[in-house]
Amino acid sequence: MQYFLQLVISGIVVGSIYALAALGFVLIYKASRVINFAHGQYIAIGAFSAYFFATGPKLPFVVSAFLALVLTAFLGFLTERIFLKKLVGQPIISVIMVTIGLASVLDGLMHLTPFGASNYTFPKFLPQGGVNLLGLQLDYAQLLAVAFTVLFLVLFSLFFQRSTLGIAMRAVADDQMASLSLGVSVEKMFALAWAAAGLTAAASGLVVGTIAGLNLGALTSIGLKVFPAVILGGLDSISGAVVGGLLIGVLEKLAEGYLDALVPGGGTSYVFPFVILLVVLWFKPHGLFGTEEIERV
Amino acid sequence: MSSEPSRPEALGPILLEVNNIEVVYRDIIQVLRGVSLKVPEGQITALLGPNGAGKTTTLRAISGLLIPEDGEVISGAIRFRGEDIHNRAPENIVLKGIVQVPEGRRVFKHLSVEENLRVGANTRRDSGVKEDLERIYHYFPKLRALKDRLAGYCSGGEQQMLAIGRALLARPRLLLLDEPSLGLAPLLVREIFSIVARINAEEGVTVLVVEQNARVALSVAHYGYIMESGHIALEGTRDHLQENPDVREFYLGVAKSGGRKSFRDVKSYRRRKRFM
Amino acid sequence: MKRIWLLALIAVLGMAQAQKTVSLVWSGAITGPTSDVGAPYGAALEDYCKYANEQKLVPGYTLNCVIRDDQYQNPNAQRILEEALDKSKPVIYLGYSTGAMLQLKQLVNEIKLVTLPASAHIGLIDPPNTYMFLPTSSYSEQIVALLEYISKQNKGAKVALVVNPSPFGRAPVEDARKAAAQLGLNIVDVQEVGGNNLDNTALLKRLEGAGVEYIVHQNVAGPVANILKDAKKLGLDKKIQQLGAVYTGGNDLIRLAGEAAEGFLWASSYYLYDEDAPGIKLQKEISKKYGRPDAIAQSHNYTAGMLAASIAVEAMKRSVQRYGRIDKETVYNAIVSMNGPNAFKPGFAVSTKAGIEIDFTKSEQTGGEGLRVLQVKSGRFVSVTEPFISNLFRKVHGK
Amino acid sequence: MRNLWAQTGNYRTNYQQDTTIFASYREVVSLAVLLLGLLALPQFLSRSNVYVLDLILVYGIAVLGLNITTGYAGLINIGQAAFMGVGAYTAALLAPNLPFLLAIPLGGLVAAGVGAVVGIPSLRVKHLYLALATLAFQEIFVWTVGHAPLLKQGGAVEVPTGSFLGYAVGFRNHYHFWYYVILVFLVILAVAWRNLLRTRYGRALIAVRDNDRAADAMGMDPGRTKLMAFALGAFYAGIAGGIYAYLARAVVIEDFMLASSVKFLAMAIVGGLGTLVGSFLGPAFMQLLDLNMETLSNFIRSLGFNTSGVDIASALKPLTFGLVIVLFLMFEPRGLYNWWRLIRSYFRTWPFKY
Repeated sequence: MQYFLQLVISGIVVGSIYALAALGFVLIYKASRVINFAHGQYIAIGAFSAYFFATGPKLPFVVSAFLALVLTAFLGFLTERIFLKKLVGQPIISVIMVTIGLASVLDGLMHLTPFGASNYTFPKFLPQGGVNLLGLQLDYAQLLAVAFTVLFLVLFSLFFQRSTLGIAMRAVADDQMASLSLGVSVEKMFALAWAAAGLTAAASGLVVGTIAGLNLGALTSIGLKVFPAVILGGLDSISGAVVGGLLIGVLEKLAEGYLDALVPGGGTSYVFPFVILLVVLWFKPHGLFGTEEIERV
Repeated sequence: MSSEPSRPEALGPILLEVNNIEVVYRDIIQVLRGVSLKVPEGQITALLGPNGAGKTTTLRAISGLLIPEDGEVISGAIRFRGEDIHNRAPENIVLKGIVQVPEGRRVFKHLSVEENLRVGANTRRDSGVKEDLERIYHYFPKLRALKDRLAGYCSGGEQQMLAIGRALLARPRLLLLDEPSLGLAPLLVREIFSIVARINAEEGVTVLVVEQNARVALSVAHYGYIMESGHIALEGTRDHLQENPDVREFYLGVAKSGGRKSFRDVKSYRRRKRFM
Repeated sequence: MKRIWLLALIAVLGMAQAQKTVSLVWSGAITGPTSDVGAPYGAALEDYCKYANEQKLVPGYTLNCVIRDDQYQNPNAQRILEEALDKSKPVIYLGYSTGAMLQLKQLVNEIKLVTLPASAHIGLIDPPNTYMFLPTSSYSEQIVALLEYISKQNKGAKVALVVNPSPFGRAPVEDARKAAAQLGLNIVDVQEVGGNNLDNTALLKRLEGAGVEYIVHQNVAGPVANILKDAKKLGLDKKIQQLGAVYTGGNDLIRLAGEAAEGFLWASSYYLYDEDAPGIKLQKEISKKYGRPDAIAQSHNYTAGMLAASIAVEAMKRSVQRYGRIDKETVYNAIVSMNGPNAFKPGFAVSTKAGIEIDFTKSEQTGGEGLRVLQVKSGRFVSVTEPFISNLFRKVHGK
Repeated sequence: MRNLWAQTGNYRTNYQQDTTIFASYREVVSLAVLLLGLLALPQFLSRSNVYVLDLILVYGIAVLGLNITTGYAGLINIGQAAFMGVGAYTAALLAPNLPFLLAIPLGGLVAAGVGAVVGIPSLRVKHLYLALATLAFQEIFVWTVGHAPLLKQGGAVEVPTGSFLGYAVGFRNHYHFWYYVILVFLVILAVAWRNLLRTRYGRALIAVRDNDRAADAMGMDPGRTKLMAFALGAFYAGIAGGIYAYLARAVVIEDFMLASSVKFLAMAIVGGLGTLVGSFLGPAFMQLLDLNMETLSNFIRSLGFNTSGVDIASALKPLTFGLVIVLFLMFEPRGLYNWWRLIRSYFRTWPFKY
């Protein structure tokens, strides 16, 4: 039981990271029906820029983290303005491929910095140790991951439920033409969604960096883990992203805990999320919370 | 024609003037070939005509919603309170005070009724939104009862009311209604039109309504235009139109002589119309 | 078009030189996956080449070092090699990744080209093989040596292997199992853990539950650092001793794992940056001369590149001295006679008790077989054993 | 009477004409000339250049397959490299016992079978969701190979090259020999590809891409059509994989990972989605871009530019790879095929502008 609980707890920690990343991913999909393959790159940019601010000008870590969030959000905004705006109305494959191309461009750009090839760790900003929860050890970095996820979830749900801007964004996701007829600037909403996605990406980058250190490849590969999470949760559901992220995290850890022993070589946690992805597509293609689209001939 | 129709200017100062516009979609498909109409302030103006005549396109040209459909006004002008507004972005036009209720209602299905209404107020920076919400609920008491329901689960009539209420929250000077009767039961259609008439009378909102159902539209409109194949075929005050034998015959469904119409008569009517 | 002009330019420059040139070729992941290893490795080759030319290490010859980035992609590696074979006619090939080297093994043997890969996958020198040579001991040998070390400390201990999910990681598993059986060690579990292992609680808890006392890693630094950190967090750092083969350790590990790295044991054939070895002195000199940043200059991967380059250059030098010419054949002969009194001692890798650093024969294609176990103490690696050679490896491998 | 040698447009006026593969004799002749050129080409190239050519053509076959799944049927496939891997491993396992002329097509067939299975979600989901299903397959494939001792857990499965009808294949002629083998497969596959469009089935593919509900209403079974598209696309990839196994002399997993799948998609886009010529222009362009960037990298490196930790040269490849994709999508979404078309029509109608 203790073992199971431990697995679930660490699953939730890992899942929080996926959930954070998935949140941004879903925002973009929800607003503009774009699947962003460059999300992992934004995660990396967020993490490395925080590292840069904290070690270059030696700013306090909290300030650096804040700057990183702002910078990445701005980058998301720019991406939409420069690249995606031109592709409105193009076939889906073009839009997907543009984000794939962007991912590569950003990778290249990061190689123009010293961060391309090596491993880094954030300067210490959390106290040593952690808390003991029901006999399970959780350190502060892991708590931070969960706290960040909760914080962003609350912020985004408040934003989307309460603020006029948030409601307008959901309206755009629902019906662009009708939103336009009411004076909602669809373009502004798209850019806003990308900025918000940049924000969450940076947040997950900060968390990953704190827990596992900074490595370009490792950071960007989280962008891939987001897919099982969002498919499970439903591509266009904010709460789905969070639930999907957490579930994938937990399932991944449970697979590692119980399946690895049965499979020679183990490593089931690498493939299990993708098996789930396929199974979900088979039996419940729109995920747990996703909305089915109504199609007309 | 028997008598000269009274001009729209006679009904009030002209709020919106569409002057001989031509609209082309995707750089090749011409839909409007010189449409002109005038909307007098404080009145309800109806734009009638059969399917495919270009009514919706005209409305979109006014509200700026042509642009996302890859359409463009290539000649002519649209003037709102003396200012050229054609080919402007839709959000600018909404800010000027023109709001369109799109065809097929297009409520935000996954938003609640009240959230739908709040989207309508997204361009406003003033603090009167709460009061206005109350006013909308006053005109559409049904919506108040449904305010937390997802709009997608509302009935067609409720959705139409919601779409109109939503547009009104933007505080338009000119409200454009595109086929509000579409897919609704006759009783509901009448209810909606009477509410529109009330709003027009009590709030002073100018209305331009596009309809296929000429009978119900002319029951509330002060002035009307009839559009066919991309241009205006006929115009006049409500009484003028209601008395016009062609309108009676083809739009109001009252036959001149009872009995069935032969196709040849229809053709001759169309031929005659071209010289009007 | 640009290519042609460039080639023409190179050709003209080549002709302008009176000296004879001789080529060696390397391609590796200067960018792409594993570039944290490949970039310093490539930098070392480049620098050593320049140094060799300046010092005229190969009398009468100018080295033409073709250093290319294959981005860890096999078709690139294959093409770069073929291109070099067509154009610069290299006499020695310095390779990189496990995958590409396994793929090219057939080819280099067919064309009789001496090859020194950065990968130490044992499959590269398993028969049939004549021309592949590993500069230092294979991953398998390192892991077996670590098991021997464990067995000396704690007979019958319970051990888990944690390996990278790739041919690179999986290579030593089979030999490790056989060696453990001989040593009386109990291999409880073999697990694959790759990069991006954000949380290893499940793994560690399970291993703890199974009574594992040692975790032996065959991996790169990142995943190992995360496991170390999690072990410390779970209070398992005292309970479970962790050890690893060459690519697990080094400065990267200490930087990534911080305090959690304390006590980690690392099998390495190389001298450390802060040791007083002739090779390390040279490394400092060269890296300073060519302005390498610390991250590269102090990396053990830079040392590894230096070693490979020095073996290649030495083989060329000996070809000239012995045969008066350098070609594939003489280089091969020079390499396989690098033993006994003729063993090579550049001072990058630790010497065994016999005083031999690097030696090759026709049947023995591993260069530096000696290794030490090093431990992290107060944030740096210090050796805790004398250099030794695995006794068991040759008895278990391939049997 | 239409002049079969010079035509100014598509003059197919009846169904019989429309079912012919080639529009005119002129096209047949130009194709014959092209083929002759291709046959002679390796004689003018060095060994390593022939290898590059081989790669372009092998990738071209894989991209041709992608152009059925993605180009025709509109099903985004981010797992083409995995299908290629299926073919490669099949061929490698069969190679010791079967001649390559059997092993390679068998690789294609196995890949086609796998493709049909992977395509099953296409019965229920579309577009983006399907793209993710192929992505999942890509990851699952790599993992599975890594856990299969039979496949050396992703290490090298060696492929004997040996000889063909007594003709010894070795270092000197390896790439030349495989070049001609590839050419044979390529011609067959390209003709089959061209033919596909003329069949009821090929038209169904396009109908399903444009609107699968409408296609359904018109009596085409969109589910089965999509599955077939997947299977066919995978078949091409499998053939490419089988050839690649022989060409590379050993099969290792790194060649069939996500990055390669992305590369194939990029090649298809750059070449021009859904076009035959584009399927080869794309790989050629990307391959040459890669080569030129490598040269440029080396040039920059040789200048000795060296700020601490920053390596401009190493950034060039991913940067240009990505930029090419992005720029093509933004400014020439029809790909290189469109340039080809413009050049061709310029020559066809010369001296007139239209």
